[in-house]
Amino acid sequence: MIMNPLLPLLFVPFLTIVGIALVKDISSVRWVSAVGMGTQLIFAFILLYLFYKERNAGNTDSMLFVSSTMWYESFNIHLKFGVDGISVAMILLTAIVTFAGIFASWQVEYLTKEFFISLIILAGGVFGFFISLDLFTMFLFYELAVIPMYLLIGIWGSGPKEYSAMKLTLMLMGGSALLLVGMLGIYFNSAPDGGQLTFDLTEIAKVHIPYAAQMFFFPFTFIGFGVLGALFPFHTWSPDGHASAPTAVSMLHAGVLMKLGGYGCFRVAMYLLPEAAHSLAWIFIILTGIGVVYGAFGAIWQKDLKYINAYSSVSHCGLVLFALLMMNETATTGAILQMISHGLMTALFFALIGMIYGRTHTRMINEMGGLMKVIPFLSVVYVIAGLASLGLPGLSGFVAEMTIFVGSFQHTDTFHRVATIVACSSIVITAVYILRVVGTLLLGPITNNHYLELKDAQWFEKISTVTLVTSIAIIGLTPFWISTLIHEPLAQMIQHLIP
Amino acid sequence: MDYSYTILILLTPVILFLLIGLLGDKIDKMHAGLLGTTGLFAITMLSYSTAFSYFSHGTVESFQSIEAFQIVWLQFTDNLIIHLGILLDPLSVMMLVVITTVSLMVHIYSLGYMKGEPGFSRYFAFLSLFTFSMLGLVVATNIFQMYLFWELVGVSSYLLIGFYYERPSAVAAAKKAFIVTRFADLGFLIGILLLSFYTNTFDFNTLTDVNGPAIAQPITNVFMGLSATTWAMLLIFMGGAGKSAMFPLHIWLPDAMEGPTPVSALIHAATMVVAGVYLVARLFPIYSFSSPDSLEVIAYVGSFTSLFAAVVACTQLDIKRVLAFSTLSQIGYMMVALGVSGYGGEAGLGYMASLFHLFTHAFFKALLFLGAGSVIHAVHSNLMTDMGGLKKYMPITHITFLIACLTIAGIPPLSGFFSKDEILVAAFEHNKIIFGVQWMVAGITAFYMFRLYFNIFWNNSPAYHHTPHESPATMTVPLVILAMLSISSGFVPFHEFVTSDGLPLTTEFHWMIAIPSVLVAMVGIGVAAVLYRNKNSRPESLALGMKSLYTLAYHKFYIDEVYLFITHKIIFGLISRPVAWFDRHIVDGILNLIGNTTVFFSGSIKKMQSGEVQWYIWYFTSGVLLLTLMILYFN
Amino acid sequence: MNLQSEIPLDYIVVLSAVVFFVGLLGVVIRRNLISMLMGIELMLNAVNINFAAFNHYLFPNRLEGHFFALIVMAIAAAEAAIAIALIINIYRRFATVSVDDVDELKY
Amino acid sequence: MTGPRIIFYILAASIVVFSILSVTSRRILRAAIYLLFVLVAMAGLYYMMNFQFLAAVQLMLYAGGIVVLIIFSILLTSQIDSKLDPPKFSHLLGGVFTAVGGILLSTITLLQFVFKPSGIAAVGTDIRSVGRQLMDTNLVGYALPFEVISVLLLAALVGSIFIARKDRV
Repeated sequence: MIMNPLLPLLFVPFLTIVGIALVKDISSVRWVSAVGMGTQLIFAFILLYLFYKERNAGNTDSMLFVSSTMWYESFNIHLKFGVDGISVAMILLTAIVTFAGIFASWQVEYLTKEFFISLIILAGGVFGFFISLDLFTMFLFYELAVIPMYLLIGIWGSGPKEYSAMKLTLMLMGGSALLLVGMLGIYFNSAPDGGQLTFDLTEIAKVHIPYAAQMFFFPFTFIGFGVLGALFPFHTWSPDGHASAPTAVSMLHAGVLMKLGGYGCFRVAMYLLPEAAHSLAWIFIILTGIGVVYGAFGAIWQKDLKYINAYSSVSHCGLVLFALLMMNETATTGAILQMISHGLMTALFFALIGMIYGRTHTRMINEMGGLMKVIPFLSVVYVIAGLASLGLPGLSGFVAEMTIFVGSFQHTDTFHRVATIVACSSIVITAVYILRVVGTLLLGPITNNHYLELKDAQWFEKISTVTLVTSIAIIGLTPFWISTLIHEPLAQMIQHLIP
Repeated sequence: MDYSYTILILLTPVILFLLIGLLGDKIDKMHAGLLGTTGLFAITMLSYSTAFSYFSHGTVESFQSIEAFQIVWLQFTDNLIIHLGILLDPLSVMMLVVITTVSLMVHIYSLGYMKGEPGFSRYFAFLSLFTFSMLGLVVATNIFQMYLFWELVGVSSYLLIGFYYERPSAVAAAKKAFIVTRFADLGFLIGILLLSFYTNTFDFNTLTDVNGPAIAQPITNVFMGLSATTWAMLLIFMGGAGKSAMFPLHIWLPDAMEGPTPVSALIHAATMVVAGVYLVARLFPIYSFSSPDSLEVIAYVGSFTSLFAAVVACTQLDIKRVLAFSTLSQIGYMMVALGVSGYGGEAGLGYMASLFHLFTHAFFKALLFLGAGSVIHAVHSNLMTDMGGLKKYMPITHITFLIACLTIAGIPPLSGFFSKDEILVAAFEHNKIIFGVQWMVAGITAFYMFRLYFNIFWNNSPAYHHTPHESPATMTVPLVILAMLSISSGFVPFHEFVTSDGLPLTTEFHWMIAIPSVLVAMVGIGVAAVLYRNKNSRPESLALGMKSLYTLAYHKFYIDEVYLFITHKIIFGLISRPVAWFDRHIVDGILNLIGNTTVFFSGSIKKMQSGEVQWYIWYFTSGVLLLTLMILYFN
Repeated sequence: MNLQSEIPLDYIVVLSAVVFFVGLLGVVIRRNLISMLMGIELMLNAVNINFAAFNHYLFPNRLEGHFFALIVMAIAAAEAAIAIALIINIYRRFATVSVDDVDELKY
Repeated sequence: MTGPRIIFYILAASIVVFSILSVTSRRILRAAIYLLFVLVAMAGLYYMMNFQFLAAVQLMLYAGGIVVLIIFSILLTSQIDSKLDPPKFSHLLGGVFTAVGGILLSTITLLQFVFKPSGIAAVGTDIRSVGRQLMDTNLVGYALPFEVISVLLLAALVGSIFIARKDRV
């Protein structure tokens, strides 16, 4: 047996941080980070390969590469790691976005070392979250990922950064507080017949938590994760937070961290409390349905590029939760695909916005115009990102959205189908705001003569954007493999959800 | 017969797109254009050979549909699978021929027309992308593949309309085109969802199978008096209406003329805009058997659009807009034909006629646009007031344009006569009112086309900056070829190939219908000649005479303004803006309120920590007293 | 003299409570350090009365309360000495004995 | 109405009245004098309880020592004719409220409680026996507290000298 392929995912970030702490000058810091995250990306692909190999060898366990170590005996807390297809997909996403994020923040000059260390701690937290199979460790990594965010926005942000950082952190902490209540509720009900209480996800899934307890703790858990997943009306940290955050942080936050919300909602809230999920789904379907349309409408009126994108994230992430709540295999596959697709897309958007801001020093779309002429590379990539966002076939957005819509529509209940039609209408509104931005920002005559001197993308910016565009296109062109990868564990999980 | 080589028809343009798109800056512009054109020539030849072998090797009785190629692209559920494949049946093979032919002509023409443009290679990349999408659309084996390429076609159209991206009007037009069609596509998508929910399949062969789930299984769900199938089919037609610019979703098409003229010829005249017709034809059995109500709707929508557009076309001054409205009107004809048709046998005449008209229209409308492009190339203006007397400067353009005008007016023995005649026959047999409208529209069509013709080529010449000259051979050769096709395509025995049930159809010639329709066309031409052949004041006085109608028509019946009102005032002003405000002030406000309340209370409590020892003593004593009180008297 | 037979214990304890809270009032309302010290002395004395009274009434066989009162007195003396020293020192430094003006450590 | 009882009432009344005057008077020197009266009255109270030694110490230490010390410090730090600032309203309100509330609460509670006199024979409280017990190291002796107090007093002595030393400032 070779080494467990999950461990490098935790060690590499750690070693990278040590490496960054040891080197002196800025350029070495950058290179150490880039090499570290590049290695992480390679390990993520190795994990994918080993996962396929194991599956093809006939291993049908729901979780692979499981390792468990007793950590704190009194409360039966384990360090338990393991992955299924969904986690592997999320890990790939995280690795790609982090890699791109490092290159997107190549030009951070102020406290570079600390910046990269915080960034990698954040990424490490996310990796840990996705491979954890123990509620407590999961929560631990969740907090590990959320807290550097405060520093990253508060120190390296722009605009009203203290306010935004505070707002974001407080809201997410509020979410964590709810989550903690829900988690402890699950823990203390994890052995209804007496016996050892446990935080172990797979163990809890096997027992039947009493219905009353489920009904009580489901809203806590779901909203707790939902805050991170921009559940309406707990989304307002997103516009302010993103607007103030530095580029790479926006990328990681919208691209990866918001996915923790959706993943947690599914893995913890719905999977462990299935009956309550069934009874209460309609409330959250209404909320997410509102969020999808509301976010899109909200985006139309915004002037600031980052606000537009933040609202669009509200809309797209709303779709993730919406599809999860439909609780069938297709819709859930779509939700996970949408997480990945939105993660890549929005990371690309934020990277581009950062690069454009770095050149024009404004994010107001009506102050810019005609950028296609002067910075064609970035503009073309922006158009591609926009098209992906509005669901152009051949890019990832289409695959995800269509899977969601078709899946949700398969629901036999009329209410769910009507909700699906409402959610569908967001694709038109999305087209409106995307094209508005593209039209005003990139096309048309050049509005400012200074722009004639702007330089197009530098090499590191190209690496960052090309990585993301390629990923988007690969998923968009050949969705079958990733769809199967995600779909494979779902059959069993959905079976668990349906009473 | 093995048709798997047809995959090359799809692969070649996408490879060309990537090649030209990614290497566009590296290679010489002209080489990029030539590369694209050569590639397209190869595709055209492949399509011809496919068509030849398909039609010659098909069984005598009927043409079977063949799935030449099929891979799984994405699997939703066990039955709902998006395949990427190639479906060959008479309809799609016919479309292959039309698309590749027109596209090839446009490619050749563009080599001359777009010469010297800064985005020359980008233009050819987009053209390849469009060709790929359109071909993928017509050979789709299932409705979702069609939707997929449908969207791609929309994006290529967006990119090409906005080709001159530094011109704000072009950007606005591109945006408008995309959003309007996108809105229609929403209907299409919901229609697909509904249809697939009840039939549990995407596959065209299963859907249109007379014994299949969509037709044989009665669907009892009724919503607002219409069955679920009817709703689904109406919504799908909405998608088709958006792409085919049927009233009231037509507003994007006239604006789309901001794109380069060859693009208008290819996308907005010959191929993409007939996608709606193609869609309805593709799903025709379902329309015919399961929801005849929606066919009625299609017929009336088509009829109204054709009349409406024809009236508007009479007043427009921009020659490309005249042609755009003429396109609307002609597509209206095709829709009418589908709407009045039945399935199989004699009843299926309308179906055949519709596609026949699609076939001939593609050639003559492309010819008209390319001719107009040639004129615009020469005088550098789109307005017919800047033109006149060009027949002596541009003989080839003149002759080919005249042929095209005669064809669209329906003068025998040109192709337009045959196809339009079949449509009128079908309409006559089904619904006399629609027949009457279409007959009248035939006259108006002749009138506005010859208004255009006389205004461009006859009339008095304005003062040109420099003498207009005939276009180069790259532009005139396609014109000549298309003119020949316009003349000859009417003689194709179309009724033997493309019919609703795959069986050959015998058609008769109806003198009772042909003669009035030709007569009305002659009248239209005559009126146009009287009014516009030479400079005179009659048009102005006529316009003054019908001032209100003229103004209405000139402003396209103010439909654009209505849309503008709805989008800007209602959607932006009454929904989006309040939503943004609501989010900033209410949702966020509540949050800030919670924060501020906390701060306020903490501020109040903070004062207790004043550092004044006397207060501490006081708190301490009061606390002790309070505790005593509680313990002794309140427990 | 035997107070036991003349006056109930309650009276003395109530008296002590009154003195105690009056002393507290003095501490709270005055800003002058010396006045506050006087209030504290009152409170200490109130406590002393209690010690003595309880000893006298309830446990006359031992002298616990008596000695405790003595010790309190001694401590009060020590406290007063230190306090006066501090007050004098504060006066020298700030030329005031008002607590409001002596707030350098607060900020 | 017997003699001791009358004396007790007089003492009690003077304790209450003078203690209130002491905290309410705005002339600080008068306040100190009123405090002196309170302390003297308390000594009388101790005397009535047969604690002659305690009464003597009260007189010597408080009346003779602390009050004198206080008066000295007043003379050192204040103008004789200056008045204290009237108390702030919030302080007054809070202080009076707590004081009155405390008095009421204690009084009500105490009057409800019935103290049962033990009736045990009293030990002698004359100076001799007090002295014996104070110096006794047996179980009932108080030699240890006595020593502790002496150490404390020494520490206080040193401390106050150290604090009040002039050259340190």
